[in-house]
Amino acid sequence: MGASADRGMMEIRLSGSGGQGLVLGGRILARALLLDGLCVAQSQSYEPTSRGGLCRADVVAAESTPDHPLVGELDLLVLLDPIAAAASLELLRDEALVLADSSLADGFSDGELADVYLPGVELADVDLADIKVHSLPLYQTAKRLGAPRVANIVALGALTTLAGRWSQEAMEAAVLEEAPRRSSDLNLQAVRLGLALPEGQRVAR
Amino acid sequence: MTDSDSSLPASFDIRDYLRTDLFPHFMCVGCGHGIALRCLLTAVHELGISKDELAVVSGIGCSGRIAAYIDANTLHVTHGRPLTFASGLKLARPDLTVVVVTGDGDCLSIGGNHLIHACRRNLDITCLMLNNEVYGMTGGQVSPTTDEGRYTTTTPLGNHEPSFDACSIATAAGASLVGREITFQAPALKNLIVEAISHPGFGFVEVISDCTEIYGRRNDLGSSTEMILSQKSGMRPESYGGALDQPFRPGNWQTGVLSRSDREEYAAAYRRRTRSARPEEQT
Amino acid sequence: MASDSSSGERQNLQGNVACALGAIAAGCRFYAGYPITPSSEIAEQMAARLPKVDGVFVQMEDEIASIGAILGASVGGVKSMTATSGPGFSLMQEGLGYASQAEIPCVIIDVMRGGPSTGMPTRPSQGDVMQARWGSHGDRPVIALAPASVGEVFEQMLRAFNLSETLRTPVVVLIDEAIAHLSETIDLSSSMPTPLASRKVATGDVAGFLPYAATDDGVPAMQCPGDGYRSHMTGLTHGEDGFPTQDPATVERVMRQLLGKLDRNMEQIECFETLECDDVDVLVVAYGITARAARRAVVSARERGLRAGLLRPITLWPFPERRFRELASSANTVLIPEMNAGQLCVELERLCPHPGPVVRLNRIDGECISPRQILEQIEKLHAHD
Amino acid sequence: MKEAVGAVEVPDAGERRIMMGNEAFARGIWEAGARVATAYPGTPSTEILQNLGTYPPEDVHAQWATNEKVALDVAIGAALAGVRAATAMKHVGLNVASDSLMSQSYMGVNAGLVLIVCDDPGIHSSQNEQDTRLFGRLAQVPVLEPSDAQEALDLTRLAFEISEEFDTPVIVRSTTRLSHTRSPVRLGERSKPPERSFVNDSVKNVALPAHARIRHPLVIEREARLGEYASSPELARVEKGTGGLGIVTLGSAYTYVKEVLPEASILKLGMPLPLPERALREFSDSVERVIVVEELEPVIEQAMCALGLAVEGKAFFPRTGEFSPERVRAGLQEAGVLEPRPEAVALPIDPLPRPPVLCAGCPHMSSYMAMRALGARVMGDIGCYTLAALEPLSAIDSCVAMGCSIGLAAGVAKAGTETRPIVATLGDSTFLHSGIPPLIDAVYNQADISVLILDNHTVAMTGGQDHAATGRTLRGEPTHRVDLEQLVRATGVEWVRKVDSYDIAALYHACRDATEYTGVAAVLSDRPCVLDPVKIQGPPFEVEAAGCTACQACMNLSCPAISWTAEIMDGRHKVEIDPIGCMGCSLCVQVCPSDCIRATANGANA
Amino acid sequence: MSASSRLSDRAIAPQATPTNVLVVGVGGQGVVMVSRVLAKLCERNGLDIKQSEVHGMAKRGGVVFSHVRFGERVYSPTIPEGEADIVLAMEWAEGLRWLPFLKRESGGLIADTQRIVPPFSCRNRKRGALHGYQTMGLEELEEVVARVVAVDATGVASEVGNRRAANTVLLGVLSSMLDFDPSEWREVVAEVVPPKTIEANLLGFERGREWALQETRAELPTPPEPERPTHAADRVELEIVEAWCKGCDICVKVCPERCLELNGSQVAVLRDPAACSGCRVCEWLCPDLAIHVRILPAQEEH
Repeated sequence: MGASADRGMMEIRLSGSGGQGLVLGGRILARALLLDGLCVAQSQSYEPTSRGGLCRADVVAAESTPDHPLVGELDLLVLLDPIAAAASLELLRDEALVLADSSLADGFSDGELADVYLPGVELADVDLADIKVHSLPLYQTAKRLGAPRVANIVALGALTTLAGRWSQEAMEAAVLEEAPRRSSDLNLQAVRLGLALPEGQRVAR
Repeated sequence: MTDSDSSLPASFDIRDYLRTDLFPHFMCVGCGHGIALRCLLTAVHELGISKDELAVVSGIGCSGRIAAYIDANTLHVTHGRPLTFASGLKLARPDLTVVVVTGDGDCLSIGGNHLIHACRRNLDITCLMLNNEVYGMTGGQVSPTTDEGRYTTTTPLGNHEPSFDACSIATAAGASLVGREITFQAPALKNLIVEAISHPGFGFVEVISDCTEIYGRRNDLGSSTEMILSQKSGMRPESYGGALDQPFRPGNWQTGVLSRSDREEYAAAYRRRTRSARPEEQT
Repeated sequence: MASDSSSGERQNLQGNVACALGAIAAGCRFYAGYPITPSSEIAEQMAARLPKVDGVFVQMEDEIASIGAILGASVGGVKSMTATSGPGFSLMQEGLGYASQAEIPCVIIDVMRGGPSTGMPTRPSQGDVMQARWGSHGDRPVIALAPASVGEVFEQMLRAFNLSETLRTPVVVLIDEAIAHLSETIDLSSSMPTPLASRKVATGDVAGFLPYAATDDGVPAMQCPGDGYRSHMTGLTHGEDGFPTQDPATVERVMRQLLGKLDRNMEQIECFETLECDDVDVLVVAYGITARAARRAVVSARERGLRAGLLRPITLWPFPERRFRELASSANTVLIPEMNAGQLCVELERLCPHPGPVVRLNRIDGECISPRQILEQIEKLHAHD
Repeated sequence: MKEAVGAVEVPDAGERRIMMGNEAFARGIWEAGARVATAYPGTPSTEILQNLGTYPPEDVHAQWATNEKVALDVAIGAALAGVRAATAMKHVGLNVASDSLMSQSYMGVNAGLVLIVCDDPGIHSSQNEQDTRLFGRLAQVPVLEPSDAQEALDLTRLAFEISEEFDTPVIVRSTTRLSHTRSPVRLGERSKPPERSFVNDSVKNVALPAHARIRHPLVIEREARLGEYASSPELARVEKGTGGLGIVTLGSAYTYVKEVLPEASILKLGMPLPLPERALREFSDSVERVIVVEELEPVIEQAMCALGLAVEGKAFFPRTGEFSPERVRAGLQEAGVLEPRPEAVALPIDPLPRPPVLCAGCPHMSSYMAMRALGARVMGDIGCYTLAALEPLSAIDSCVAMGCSIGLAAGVAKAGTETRPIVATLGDSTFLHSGIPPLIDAVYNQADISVLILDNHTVAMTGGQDHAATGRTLRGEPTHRVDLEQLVRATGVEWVRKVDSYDIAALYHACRDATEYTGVAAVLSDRPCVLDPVKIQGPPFEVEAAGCTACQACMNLSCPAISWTAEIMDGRHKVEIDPIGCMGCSLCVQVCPSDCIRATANGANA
Repeated sequence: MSASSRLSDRAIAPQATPTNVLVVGVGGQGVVMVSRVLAKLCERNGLDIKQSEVHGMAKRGGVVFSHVRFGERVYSPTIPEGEADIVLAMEWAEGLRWLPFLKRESGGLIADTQRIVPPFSCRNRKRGALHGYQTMGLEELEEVVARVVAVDATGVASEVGNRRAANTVLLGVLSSMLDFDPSEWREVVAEVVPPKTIEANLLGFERGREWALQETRAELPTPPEPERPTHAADRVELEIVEAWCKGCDICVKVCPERCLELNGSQVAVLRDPAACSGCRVCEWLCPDLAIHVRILPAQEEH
């Protein structure tokens, strides 16, 4: 381990339920950050998760090896399933950004977390200050491509645009490198649709 | 001992294969293990295996002590585990002839799991299981092959557990050569060992040995001579079948090669399966 | 899966993968193991990778068989390893004892999980620290390494094999589940500084060869089957000739050499890291994933003006006692965060040069200790000053 | 002679049949109208009773007796009760029966009583070659001696008539040669002797000292009358030849003399005892030189010397062995009577030794293997198993006569010099014959011995006759079967074990335990004879030559089905098994240390 | 006394030389059966006959012989030496045994080439030991015997499906040399053999007879050749390492030659070196590996 700096550190979590491709998403994300020159630490929940169970993939990134490789205060959170919300919302640091599938926050395109109704989510204990929620039709987009399973890739694209902390090129390259080769075209389409989804909703920190 | 490798002495003297300075060996009067030792070494000689190419792995118990007497690469390992050490050794060094010497307790009880899986894998190892029906080294406790009703220190009122047949287990588990011999039929035992070592695959050889001092005495089985002769009459060569009304079958053992199959040897199968990954195959 | 080529030398690797790569880089050509969470990826990696380097992978019927097999392979002259987790590690203790007694090089990875018994198979824990030290019966030399990052896993695998080979002793690598399943960016090219070492191989006169002869470094040369030495190896207490003996003088002599060989080679064995230890009030001693949290905590503490320092043993056993005594003697307090009920703590209480406070920070709930927890503790300890 | 069981058609009178001497004796007994006939089997006499068993049971009661004395006693009883009776035995059987004979001679008979006693010159199958004529002289009873099958029939009939006319038991002496030679016989009618019943005459019938003193002078007087009778030309036939030489001869010797010296004057004696004094004197007077040609003892020659007649005989002829034309010729050559003949074809190599051996599959082999293994001092007995004294079993240290083994063993034990285990071995039939009293004696006198009873369920030596422990009579009818084990226990033997003879280890263990027992211990080694009365042949075994180490341990069984092959290993021959000879007993498999003996295809387990 | 008249009936008979056939073999081969066939033929033809054999021990693998003499008048039941017209041997070595009985000028030997080796012949277990079964080849035999017919009767019998029919094959050969009607032979054979085997035996008889009546016998069977030494008479050295022997007694008990014993200190010693055949059984079965057998080349004799 080099000298402790943790410069440019960010903590990202992709969360949802089993079968949503979060672990792959985490790997793609870590890869994209690596390609952009960052040092990453990527971890995930390890319990055997069947479809429907809680699942997460965390990425910690910094300019050099992060002191601590596990997330403690999330900068970015992707929510694909309401089941994942409770465990992660409490970790959100101030001014964190949440990307949720539109099915979770019906009727809202985006807004403050406090204003967003997330079915089945109790927000009582969460300090919701300055947390932005972007609700985007990740699944719907994936369905348009005929492959709901690429919602995770769409999400990565959207997150790339929303976060603005790593390059779109790196993300596209990471998708191609990490996702199964035989569906490269599909994944590329997915990530590109995702990149375009926020339509100028990029939030600068 | 520098005349080690291929030049074998023209006239066979077992002492060329022994660590003679350790003799007389520690085994009891009339212990059949010594006969098995001779058969093993004679087989090795007959096969022209040099002492340097030979590795003998043994476990714990009276049988385990045999390895030390053999002038070869010898490994006296933990209880029940000689097959595991041997598997590693053979996989690491396919050029070696690896022979495991084990006992009924070592092989079938504490090492039973290793036995069945070694049989299943079919690695080119010869396993010589010396079955004297008792834990001799620890003072004569009941073993998985102790006959029902026999007295041991832990069955003072007679053994109530049934014993099992190692050869059937080995066959069922997939050993590609399974055989049994009694010490009285030493030349046949030697031949069986020759066959097992030559056989490309896992060769399981059960040797019906005798424990005169600790087991025989307690069960009034007579002198060592009488014990090995009883084994002889307790065996059932295929040839006996039907010839007579089976008048003399207390043990009902069959001897010789009991089963054989030409299953692919483990290392060969491994190499075949992993061929595509191997560097030399890719060039 | 990390690609080996597309991004140069920098790549994201999972700890378990790095472990396998490190092993292969260290020259390991034989792996035997039994699947157990959270170590299984190591086996999977070895299964895929060993054939490529003409090595052999075998999945054994259990952990007992696994350690037996690697010891057999090692006797055959091949660098060998196995990987397991707590329950399997328990099963391997007899074989470890044998390896110590017979002085057979081998590397055992213990990816620690919650215990006791089946415990929490997927949750991190540091509960095997003492098992690594005392798990097998009798007195025996023990080397255990505790890497704290994926990159270090790779590096320490190289060291583990080198130590094992040169000192003819089993080396245990204790990996936290959190690191085993963590993907980190590492640069393999910069992680390859260690030259590979191999065991001292017997040469010279066959006739007078003593497999356990006394040597200056306490490590006898090892014969390889086929080289003509035809020695005997046994788990029984043996003399210099390798044959069993119970002669008290011989036993004493040979056991002394066995137990003394680590001391004689402490320079290459000892390995630790210190951070901010020049003027320490609170000395944090931590290893593995906990040390990563401690590191951030210490950095944060320093940012807040608290004089905290970190001693991070990489070679956990033998523990860097001398350095610890030095640091502890100048610190007010020693803080030992561990993901167990306080195993290393007991050892350090014994080592502490003064009866000053040795404070435990333990977590036994299957969660990692967070930087914040340690920082709070440091703050609290300062507040008490 | 297994076909003895069940009556067959009796040939009609007047027919000319080729018959074995023993068959002719049987026919003679039947034609004489005998109602009771008894015997204990013994070569060469066995076939007489066996053959009688083929005559209708309503004509004659034919039975095996426990031993020769019992046989004679049964016959005596029958004669006393008024029917003609016969008993047959081999020469040494008369030793057993002699006790009764000696007194019976004094008592005389009521109905005719004939003993057919078969001598064995040359000792083809016996333990000695005693001359039964000497017994006749000792017992003062007449001895008739036929020389071919026709005479065997004729003289047997005559013997009954002599017996009744002179009130004496009569011996008809045969020899192995006569008993086992077939020649033509013209058959006669069965006569109907006068009806008689028991005669109440205690002086005659009860052998008290006082009575015997009265009877002895009568016997001597009877002897004189018989001597005169024997001199009649019918029984002392002179065949006038050319030249001055006269040959006195009888029995088989007569045929050899006729063969080599057909032209000589001959006095052929049909009844050598009591001595036909008158006939001898007259013949001596009629020729210039008298030579007696008689097998075995010089009975006639010495008697003639005693009469003061000039006679030669044993100077030229041996007292041992069986005569043959060659031997008679040689003697006559030596006597200067015959010119030497040109030599016969010379045998360029030594004849192959082919001594008798235990049969393939013989259950006795394992018993003696056990004896060998025990290193026992073995007192043997009479039976096939006496062959175990020979190489390679070499397991019998002594054997004297029927039933002697147990007594001998007890004696060895009482001598106190023997350090090895002492074992008596005897067959089932021998045990019943004369082994029971010595067993009782051994128990009674607390001898520390082991008794190994080789129970092969038959009288094997003579070809598989029944006895009291087979459960069948001579005619093959079921009868009570003596339980040998119970019998042994009843004598007081407490340690008794019965083992399968084919289980070598069990047999050995039983024998070992028996020898370790203090006192009389008995082991019954139990397996039927493979050859008699029925052949028991299992699938044969064969040797896998590759596995044979030529150690030849199996050769110690002395099994005749095992021999050498041409294949040599280490300088020794490997072995093979003759598939026809092998009975499938598996004993060789049990001793083979190299596991190379296997069943042939038809013997393998299905 | 009616018996006397019978005796005198045949005081003198016209002399005519009897025909002498000596049937020889080994116990169990059916020698007696062969002679019974001859006896029955004589019975049918009203000839005088004497047929003599020995029972008892003979059946136990020993020598079996049967003298058959027939003609106008026969006295001696046994054939004098040098007087046999035919020796019919059912086993090769047995044929040789009885050669002196053959008529020197005209006697014929019919011999089965079968060998029955007695256990006695295999008794010498020393290295290089020869069979006690010593024999002569056909050529040697033809020098001393007027007529030799070597026939593989056992082989022929095997061909007709019953190895035991060898004796009827020989009878077929014999029938070609005796003056009896062939149909009578067949009838008598059928009478004498066990009912189940009549067919095989008659077939065997025909084969033997045909073979014997051939003008030139194309294929002469090969009679057994004399045994030749095939192996040098090596020496055996048996070494017992005293310090290794624990006195278990196994060698003493298993030695086929009984040449070992335990001495006073319970150590095995070679009691009878001359008896040791070097069979290695003791060596194989010594649990202490204390016995070493060495086979050394025979010492050259100068």
